[in-house]
Amino acid sequence: MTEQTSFDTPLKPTWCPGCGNHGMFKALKTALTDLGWEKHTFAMFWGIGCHGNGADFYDVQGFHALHGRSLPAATGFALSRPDMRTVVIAGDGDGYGLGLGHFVHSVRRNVDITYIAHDNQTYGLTTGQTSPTSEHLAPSVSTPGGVLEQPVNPLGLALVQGATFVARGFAGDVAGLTELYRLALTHKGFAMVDVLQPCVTWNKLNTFKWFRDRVYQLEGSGHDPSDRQSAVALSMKTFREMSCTPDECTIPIGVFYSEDGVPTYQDGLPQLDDGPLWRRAVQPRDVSGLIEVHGGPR
Amino acid sequence: MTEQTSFDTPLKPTWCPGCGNHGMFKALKTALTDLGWEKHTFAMFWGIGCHGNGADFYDVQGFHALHGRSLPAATGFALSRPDMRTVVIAGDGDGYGLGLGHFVHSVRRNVDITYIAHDNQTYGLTTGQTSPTSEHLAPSVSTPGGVLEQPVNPLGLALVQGATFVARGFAGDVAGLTELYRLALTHKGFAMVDVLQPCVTWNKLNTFKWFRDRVYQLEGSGHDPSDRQSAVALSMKTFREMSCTPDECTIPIGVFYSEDGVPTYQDGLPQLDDGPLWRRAVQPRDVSGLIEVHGGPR
Amino acid sequence: MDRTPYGTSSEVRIRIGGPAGAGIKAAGQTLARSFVAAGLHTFDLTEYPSLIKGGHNTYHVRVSPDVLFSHVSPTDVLVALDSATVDLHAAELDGAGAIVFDPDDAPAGGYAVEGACMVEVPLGRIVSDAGGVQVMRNIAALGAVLGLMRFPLVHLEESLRAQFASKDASVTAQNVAVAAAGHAFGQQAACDFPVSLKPVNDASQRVLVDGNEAVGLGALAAGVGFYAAYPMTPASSLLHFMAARGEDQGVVVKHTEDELAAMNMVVGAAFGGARAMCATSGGGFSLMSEAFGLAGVSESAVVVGVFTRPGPATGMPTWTEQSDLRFVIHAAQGEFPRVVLAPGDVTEAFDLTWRAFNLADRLQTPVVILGDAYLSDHRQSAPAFDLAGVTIERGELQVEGEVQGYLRYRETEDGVSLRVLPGVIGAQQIVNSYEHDEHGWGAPGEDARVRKSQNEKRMRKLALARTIVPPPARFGPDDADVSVICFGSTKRPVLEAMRMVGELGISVNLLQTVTVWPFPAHEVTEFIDSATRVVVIEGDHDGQLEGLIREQCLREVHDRLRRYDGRPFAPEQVARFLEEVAGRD
Amino acid sequence: MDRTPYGTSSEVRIRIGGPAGAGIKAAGQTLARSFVAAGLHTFDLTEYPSLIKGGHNTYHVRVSPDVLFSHVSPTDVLVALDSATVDLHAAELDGAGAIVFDPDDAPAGGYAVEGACMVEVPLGRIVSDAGGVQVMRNIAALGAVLGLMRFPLVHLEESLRAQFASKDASVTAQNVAVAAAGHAFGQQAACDFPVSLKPVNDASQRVLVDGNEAVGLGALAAGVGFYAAYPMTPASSLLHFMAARGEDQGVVVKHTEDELAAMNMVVGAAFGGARAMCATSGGGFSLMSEAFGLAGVSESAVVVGVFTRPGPATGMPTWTEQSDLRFVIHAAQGEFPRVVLAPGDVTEAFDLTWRAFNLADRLQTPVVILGDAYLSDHRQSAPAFDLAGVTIERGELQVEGEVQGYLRYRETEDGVSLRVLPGVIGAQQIVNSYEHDEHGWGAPGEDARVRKSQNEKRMRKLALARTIVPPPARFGPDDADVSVICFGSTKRPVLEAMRMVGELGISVNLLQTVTVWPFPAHEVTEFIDSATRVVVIEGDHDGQLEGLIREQCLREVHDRLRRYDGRPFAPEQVARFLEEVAGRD
Ligand SMILES: Cc1ncc(C[n+]2csc(CCOP(=O)(O)OP(=O)(O)O)c2C)c(N)n1
Ligand SMILES: Cc1ncc(C[n+]2csc(CCOP(=O)(O)OP(=O)(O)O)c2C)c(N)n1
Ligand code: SF4
Ligand code: SF4
Ligand SMILES: [Mg+2]
Ligand SMILES: [Mg+2]
Repeated sequence: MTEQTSFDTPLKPTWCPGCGNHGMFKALKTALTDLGWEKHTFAMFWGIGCHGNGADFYDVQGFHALHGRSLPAATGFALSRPDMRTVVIAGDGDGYGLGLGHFVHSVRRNVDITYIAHDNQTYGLTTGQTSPTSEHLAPSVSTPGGVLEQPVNPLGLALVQGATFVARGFAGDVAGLTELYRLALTHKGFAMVDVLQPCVTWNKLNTFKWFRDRVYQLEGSGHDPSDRQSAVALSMKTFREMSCTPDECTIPIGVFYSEDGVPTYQDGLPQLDDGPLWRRAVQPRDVSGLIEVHGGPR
Repeated sequence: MTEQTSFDTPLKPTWCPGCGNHGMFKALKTALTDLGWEKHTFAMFWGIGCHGNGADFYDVQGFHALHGRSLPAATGFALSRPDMRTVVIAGDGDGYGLGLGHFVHSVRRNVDITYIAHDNQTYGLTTGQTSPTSEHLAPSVSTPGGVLEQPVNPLGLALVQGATFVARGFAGDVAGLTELYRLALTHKGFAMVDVLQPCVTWNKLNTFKWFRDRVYQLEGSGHDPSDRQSAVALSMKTFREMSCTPDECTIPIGVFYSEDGVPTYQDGLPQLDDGPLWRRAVQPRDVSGLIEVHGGPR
Repeated sequence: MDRTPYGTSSEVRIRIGGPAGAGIKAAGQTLARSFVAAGLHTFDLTEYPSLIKGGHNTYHVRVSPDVLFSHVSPTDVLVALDSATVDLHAAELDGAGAIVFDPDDAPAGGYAVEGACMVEVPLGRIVSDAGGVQVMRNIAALGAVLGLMRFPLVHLEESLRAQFASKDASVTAQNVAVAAAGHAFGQQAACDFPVSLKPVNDASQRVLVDGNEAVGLGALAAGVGFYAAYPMTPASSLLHFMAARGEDQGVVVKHTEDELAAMNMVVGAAFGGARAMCATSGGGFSLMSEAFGLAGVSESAVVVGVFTRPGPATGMPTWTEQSDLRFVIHAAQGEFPRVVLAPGDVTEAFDLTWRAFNLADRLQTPVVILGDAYLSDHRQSAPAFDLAGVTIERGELQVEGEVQGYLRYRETEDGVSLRVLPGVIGAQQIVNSYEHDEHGWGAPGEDARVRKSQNEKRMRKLALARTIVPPPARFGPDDADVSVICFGSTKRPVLEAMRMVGELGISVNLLQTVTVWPFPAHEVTEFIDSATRVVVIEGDHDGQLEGLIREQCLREVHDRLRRYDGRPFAPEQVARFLEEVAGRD
Repeated sequence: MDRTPYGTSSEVRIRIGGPAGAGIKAAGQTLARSFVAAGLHTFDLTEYPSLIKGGHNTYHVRVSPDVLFSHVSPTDVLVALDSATVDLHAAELDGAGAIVFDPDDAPAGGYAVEGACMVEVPLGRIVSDAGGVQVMRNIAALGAVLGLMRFPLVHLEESLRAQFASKDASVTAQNVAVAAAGHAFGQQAACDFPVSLKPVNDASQRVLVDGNEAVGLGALAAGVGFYAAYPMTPASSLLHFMAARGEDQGVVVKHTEDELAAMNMVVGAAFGGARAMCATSGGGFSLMSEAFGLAGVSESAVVVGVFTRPGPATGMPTWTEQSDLRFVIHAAQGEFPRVVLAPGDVTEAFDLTWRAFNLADRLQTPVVILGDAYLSDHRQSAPAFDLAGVTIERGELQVEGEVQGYLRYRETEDGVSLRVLPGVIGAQQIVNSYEHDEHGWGAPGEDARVRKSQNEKRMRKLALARTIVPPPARFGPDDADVSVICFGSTKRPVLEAMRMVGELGISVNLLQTVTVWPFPAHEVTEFIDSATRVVVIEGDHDGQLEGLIREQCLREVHDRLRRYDGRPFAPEQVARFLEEVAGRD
């Protein structure tokens, strides 16, 4: 049987017209196709949110997890299926709010997973509340007076925790995003791509235009993606100054940091050397050597 | 009525003889006494762990919260009691494992709380499992083959999230610790002190001696505590190299970063201008202006 | 679609349908507000899938000079903002009534609907002519509906003015113009309209609110000081309601990082003495359950709203169910007293919410307001809330001054100990998640006797609760052909169905367990024992209320009706069931 | 202290007490192992507060040639490693038996205990003479106990050699020397010892394990591939057990960042086809409950151990209770089928664990193993586990190859759909936390009919479960003076008490609900209806099992015994209760 090559299901994407999710959908399908990933060679996981509605639109072997918990579900899978690859799609509310702990712990675990965040700086699906990456002082239905917190700095958090692949993409740059996905998907270890994804319905501040006026490509900018410290500095600069004017600041996109050869979590598990863990449950395991038996005929 | 000045309860500390918690207990009582904090002017919150057993030993107005959840409980208190100060005592498992999300979110909130972590790099109370700050590859009952994760870098996480006071103390340096506590307690905003606290029972690697061989005081070392970038670099250096020999590396203690004048979360809440929120519930609130009534006599 | 033989002679039912994002709900609510301002009663039902755009949304509203208890299934006027609306809902008209549509939306050759009066209104053109934006098409349609009904335009105009008060004056003017143009078109239609509704001049005072607004108002009236939540349908709108009013009303409203934080913050705020509340749906409550138990053992006065949507897990975010009943009664490890109140309509939602705060304070234990999407989401006209009746009873509480020899968990006869807030001189204490002694210290709590007596002390508060919680509500005659037991929002279609079958001469009475925990075993047993045929009607699969009745009353019931497809009971469905049960030998 | 009139003539009860950190439990377990190696039966009970040092720890062990069901209260030999032990426990000797102590620990003037035979053993000096460290004092004491009992030293020597096999040979030698010196001292004591125990030569095969070890072995036998947990007393030792064996046995054992991660990882691993399990106590289960529901709606085959300690919240970490019964039955929003198995002893812990994996796979739904600290923590000698009886039944599962037209949630008669693992060619699917259609897509799951039929499909698996879960266990005669119903570890003291009152001529039978969900209503009803007097014995305050019986069987019971002070039932307490009930008119 040859596999169907299209990654589309019969269900048409229900994202709002013009939403950044459409470009991300396209970029990921293209990257998967370019890399020749067959559908039975990887599994996809989604959190809950507009991003997660994608679970209905990608024709894959997938798991639509709980809000904020796609990473642990994917980790359980990744640590029991060394024969497959694992891709996680998260939202900013989902992944950096509720799921922030799992995110940081996954980074320090360097678990071999590709992590893509649809970072629209809002809760799209639940009608536009403040998200962890919303701009400082941005108003929303849940914070009419403006968010009092500094936004989460996902790239910085990952970097200080020893992340081995950290990138930022922009949904308006589908070609660049496709390339970042290709790099992330083939990276060995935890590879994160935070994607600036305009939500045309709720986020009236961080629009396509707003980003187009500010983004620039890191590639060719002189940034050295093997320099963790300068990557951290870059992450902090942008995270504190996002609400600035285009003249005042710019937003780098591309690979912030990339490091090869760091052992993955899976590399530390000889348990995985002989394949998927369902193989353990074909025959009852002989536990007679694990328990001391006293008395009786010896 | 004059308040009793001793912070001791009739219950004698049950920490193991020689445990770093004893020195931390002493340092905090001294700092509170030095600052002249009366018992009805602040509340203390604890997580669950050996550190949390201190709830029985400090004679204060306190709350022994859930494992990993002392920060949100304390935040609820701090945001409704502008007339009091709030001090949180956490463990490394408690605060950087289960509670990591709350920690990072509290940092970016700059909520006016003093946060003290008893960082013994182990789960003391539950008999010595791996903790989020355990050394890379350190073995324990829960990871006999060694921890595969990089340790959590609490200072780095706080710093990239815009923390306004970040310090590291050592339980073996009670005088220095007392001074750090004084600074943290009087800092306006989220003030964290991560304290290296040898657990003499379970952590046979990071002993008092081990630390004594490595720690040095930041004060006088040339470090500029207003330089966030170099503080981040410092946090990353130490976090990745803790298992090195004393010749290879040293562990800075003292104030990594301190910044005054950043508005606290509470500063953004005019709701708190007229004192504690129990005042809202003295009389029923008149909500007639909040609801449109149709018909009837006007 | 339900075809109903039951009389609904004096009312008009309007459905507005269109694509998600077309502002269907807002338009519908504007219309409902106009009718209520005109002295009529309304009950609306918004249905939308868990999608932002791309799904099909509808808004249904009943309008009547009589009190309305619930939604119903039929429709008299269908407002189609797209052709899908006609395809999906024309059958509801059942060969009568009218369809208001824009000919530009219709397929070539027009709609093929039999019997209905087709009211062509060039919505798009009206909007363009007025210089408005296309989302205003629904306002034109509202005008047309009123015109068709020969209902005056003035109340709609007023509603629009109120709605756009904060916007530019030109926006209001455009909307009003569009509505007027629609009205004129509607008036030209010569439909044989069955019911003629007129404004009522001497109408009593009433409000038009949904369940979450009612809960929010109740909480504000009760003096809530701290509200924390993580958004979750159908509880999110309560967060928005509170957030919008927080600064003015002096309430700290915190959108937290997750539900664990929300619940723990609320317990912390209660420690500080604020009246503190959070609300969520079942999934968020799962995450809160550990801290819910913390409130129990630490004897914290907190109020928790749990507004059910169909589960398990993410389930069906925008639909309704009553399947969290046993979960909230048994949630969290260990045992502790709790109160669970289940409002059946907006009036109860307001009353029970402020009462919940009093119960929480008097019992020093968590109180749950158990609702569901059917209660949260839909607006209903109701008698103006009894604001003067609101009281604040904070129980055993000292907020200021000083105290000596204080014991936070002193063992008392009724289990309630004096709460002295932090900040009071001498009020050293440990409010504890561990078992503890009277002071609050954890280590002595490990003693078997201390544990036993603290455990019993807490549990005595449940006996106290029984004497102060709201009793069950009874409706209908003492003797009836069929006796119904239900809880929460199912009360609404049951009351409506009682009216329907009443017209057929079938008498039905109802016991609504307003407080579901502690369970009113005595009253329910009495009700069952004095009834001919008892049925339980509940919105779940497993029969959780029936299970409670069996457990607490040791009684079997005659029959049951359950629904678990995400929809509330339709009154017609309930009426058919009651009719069938009444007809049995 | 309980003074018991019940005969315990052929056994010896030893208590070792000392400060926390003195290695009391390890020493006790070494002693128990020696007795079991000598062909005897043992049952031990370790009590320690939730502190690392500074608290008082004790280890109690019964030794007998007869099968033992539970711990008992009295003590014959008290080994005092500090003076507090004598103060706290001398009364248990009740004027008979012996106290082994180090004169250096005793207060000036010695201990004032009446009746007991005082056995002075210079434990510290023995250790110093052998060049050992002071923690070895307990080994000297063990030797002394055996000497006192005139029991050979050889089995203890063997136990020590086994225990220190991985250490330096000198350590073993020191320990053996210390034990021998203690033995010699003990032999010199001239106590009038009531029972004389001898090694049994033809003893049948037996194991000495605690509940967590038994669960761990059951899981390993069942082919577990993935185990995730966050430490929580009393479940932590199972994590340690699995972690120690993970690499050798090919099990990925993950100490996670929290319990939410543990449960979600387990569901993810089950998606990948591994047999996956996690375990925790009630507090951790609170945090897991959302993902527990995820397992339900996504039809994931997972096994969850919930080992209760007294709640609510942090509660009493190192003590026991049975108060999570209703919580695990109703946990998580919404409704879904689940199975809850409650082992009563280590044999059942092993059997039910491997069976749990089969049930989870056949039903594609979560299975809970509900235990408690009394089961988890204490070692008991038991017949060697029936390893040959273990089977692996993975139900409807395709792990390799390819598939066409695959529908993950195909609606079938028994509700079970073919599970085809990711990695199989053509196995596109969405395993979903939302309600979904047969493929697994979420949006179509919002349709009322799809929801209803998927909900019913899942629930049909509960009917299937009823036909394949372990039935209740019955003990005692068909006709009895008193009939007991209990679940879980309370079985142990009840069986022991049945023996005790049996000697007084009172006949008791017992129905243990091994599966507590789906509840065995039929069997319980039959048992009640054929009994004279039914009592329910359970370790909680609220009577959760009794509530289940009332709900599911509509039956009232005659009386009840409950305990909720953190301690397991003492068999003497149960016996007194049974005697009293039997004596009623
Ligand atoms: C435990 C839990 N809490 C809350 C929700 C409700 N909820 C669903 S999606 C969402 C936020 C979506 O925001 P984000 O993750 O940024 O995704 P987006 O819609 O923006 O893609 C929330 C709060 C939920 N499903 N589960
Ligand atoms: C939800 C929950 N999970 C697990 C536990 C068990 N537990 C208590 S303390 C602790 C770890 C303690 O480690 P740490 O926080 O580092 O504190 P320490 O004892 O080292 O001071 C754990 C896992 C708990 N009480 N609650
Ligand atoms: S609401 Fe925002 S994020 Fe969601 S689909 Fe629409 S535009 Fe995209
Ligand atoms: S176990 Fe460790 S952290 Fe806990 S009291 Fe003892 S030495 Fe201190
Ligand atoms: Mg988002
Ligand atoms: Mg620790």
